[in-house]
Amino acid sequence: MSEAALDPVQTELPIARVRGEPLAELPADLYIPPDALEVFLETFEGPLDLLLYLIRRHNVDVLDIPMAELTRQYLAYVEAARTSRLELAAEYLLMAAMLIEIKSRMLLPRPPRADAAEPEDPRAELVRRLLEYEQIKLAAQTLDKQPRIGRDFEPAGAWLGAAAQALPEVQLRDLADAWLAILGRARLNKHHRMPRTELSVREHMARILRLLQEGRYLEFQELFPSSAGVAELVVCFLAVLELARESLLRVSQDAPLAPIYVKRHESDEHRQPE
Amino acid sequence: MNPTNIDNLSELKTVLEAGLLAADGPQTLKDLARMFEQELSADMLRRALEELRGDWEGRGVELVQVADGWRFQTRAQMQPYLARLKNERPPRYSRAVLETLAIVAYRQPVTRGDIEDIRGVSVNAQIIKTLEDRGWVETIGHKEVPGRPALLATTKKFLSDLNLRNLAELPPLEDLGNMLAPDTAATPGAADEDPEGGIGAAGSEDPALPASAPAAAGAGGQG
Amino acid sequence: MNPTNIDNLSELKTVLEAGLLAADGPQTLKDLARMFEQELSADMLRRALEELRGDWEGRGVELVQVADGWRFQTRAQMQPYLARLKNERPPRYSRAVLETLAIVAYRQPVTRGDIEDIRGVSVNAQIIKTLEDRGWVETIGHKEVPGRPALLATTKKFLSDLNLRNLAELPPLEDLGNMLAPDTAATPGAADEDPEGGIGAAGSEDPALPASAPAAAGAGGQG
Repeated sequence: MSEAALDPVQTELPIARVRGEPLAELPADLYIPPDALEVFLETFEGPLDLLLYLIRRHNVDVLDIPMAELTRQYLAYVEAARTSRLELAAEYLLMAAMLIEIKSRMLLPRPPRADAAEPEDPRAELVRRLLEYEQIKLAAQTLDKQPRIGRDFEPAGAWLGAAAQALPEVQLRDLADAWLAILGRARLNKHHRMPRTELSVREHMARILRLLQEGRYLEFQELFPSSAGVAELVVCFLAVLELARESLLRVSQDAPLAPIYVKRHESDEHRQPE
Repeated sequence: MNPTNIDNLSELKTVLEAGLLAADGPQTLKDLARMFEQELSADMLRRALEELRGDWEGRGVELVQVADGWRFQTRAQMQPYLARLKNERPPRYSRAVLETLAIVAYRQPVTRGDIEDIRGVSVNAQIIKTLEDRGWVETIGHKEVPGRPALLATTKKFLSDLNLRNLAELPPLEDLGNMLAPDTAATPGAADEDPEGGIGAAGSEDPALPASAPAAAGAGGQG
Repeated sequence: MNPTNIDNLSELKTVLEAGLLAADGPQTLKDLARMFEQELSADMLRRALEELRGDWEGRGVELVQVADGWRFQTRAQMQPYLARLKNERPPRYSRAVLETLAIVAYRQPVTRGDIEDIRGVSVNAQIIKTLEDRGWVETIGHKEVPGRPALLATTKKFLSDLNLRNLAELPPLEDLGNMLAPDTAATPGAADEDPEGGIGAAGSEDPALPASAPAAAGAGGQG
């Protein structure tokens, strides 16, 4: 693996030749003013990222990195940053030392290994790290493209309905119990009489009062549901009587056989039926 | 072709539906119009929303218009399921609320005075308000006596919420009377584990009263 | 008749739909089963959910299964509209945050030191905090080495928020073979380095790799 074979010149024409040497190793980026260099360096996530950039930029095989060239380029950036008094993370300097070390080891004959296998390439660890980092770098880009809640889609939901403020449930049983409790107390206290009226009568009483809301007059017949059977008619009639008895209703008839009008018992009786 | 331009009503409804389901709260027509690049008249939006509302009929969620806009919300009928999903024990009404409700149900129409007479204690206005807010009790008139007290009755909603067709389907009083052993009233009730609990607890003004509900195992809202 | 009993599939779907829309996050089959008083098999629920998913086809919202269960979410095509409805912009994450997330996701459990090793730079505590605050990364234990550094892993929420059901659904890691320069294979100069077994085995020696990246070249490692 000759360093020459992997010289960036292979893949990139030299910008110029100085004393016969190709001048491709100094990237154009280096000639930008220091504040631009700062921006440039900030785009890298660290030395590995910068190294990958240099390698990919020159289309070099990661598995056979031209160490001398790579080290030279890398150091050029670090030096440019240093002379521009840019703050450079310590990791960059550490990497510089590592590159120089690898480069020098490349120049030495490799010691044969005990198991007679291929001698260890001094670049192995660096390559491993570069590839691992590149894999993660790409994975991060892919992850960023993965549909993400709040950006690419939203959770869909409905408001909890009015009833959803967890209203207490009431079962018939609860009502019965409550009523029994009242009855029980009433018996205990003795001084209470529970008048018994058919419940259906009570229902009609409420219904009739609703019909007569807002001081409305109705003809007596109108109080009876047209679909009612005999039993219901009787119950309805009882309700009218009960309402009259409780002074909740006013029943009036101008003359015998004239229409009977029903009205709620209210003080403002100035309105007359037609 | 603009991605936020709309060509037809069905597309409009699709976007409105997604927008309303993704939104955090009610959205006004103005909010909703913002989704589209082109100008959509309020009329157009309203028509689409009305259609959408129709599309959701019969589902467990409905599109409703509330004071500050439109939103999807779960229907009341879903509540028992949702309560179990959220794993909340449903709150319970206080004894005062339940007794008041029972009196209104069985003795309607009644005034607050009637309720106080029957219960033997004064009735906190909050108790009646709790029942009115629930839509179970309403004022259907006023009794022509001094002070013209409101006459209270149960509503249709009360019947339907308790799965009744009419009041006659309430447990009959006679049976209840028979079930009441003479000495039950003195027995400390088992069903009274949380006399103060529940929403209407404001009205539990009778903590001193002996709990008199007969055994009635597991009365009410199980978890 | 029990209000939380279900007689047929369409009723079941109605309740599931309402439950999923009312819930705060993804719901597991177990969560959903809790809504019903009767025992519903996971199969039954799954069938209903699959049907429900079908019912929502072609709408702006879809029913999906993610790591912590089922949820309704808007389709990607709705996003341009929704973005105009929403007031806040979703956060964009820096490369440092995304790379840290990728390392935790693909190499979990990892310590902060592991992340620094891979990225080649020190990792700001703020980066990890950003991911923890988002609910994507959590400490699941401590490595038994000096200092007992925290072992970080991704959460279920991370998967759900990225529309994934499990770690195996993460996009596979790039095959290392693809990472070689295109002309390398033909380069005679590279011949003495075996691309299959040599130094390029980075990353593939991790048996815990969740997404089982198409086992990148030669797991032989540098032996």
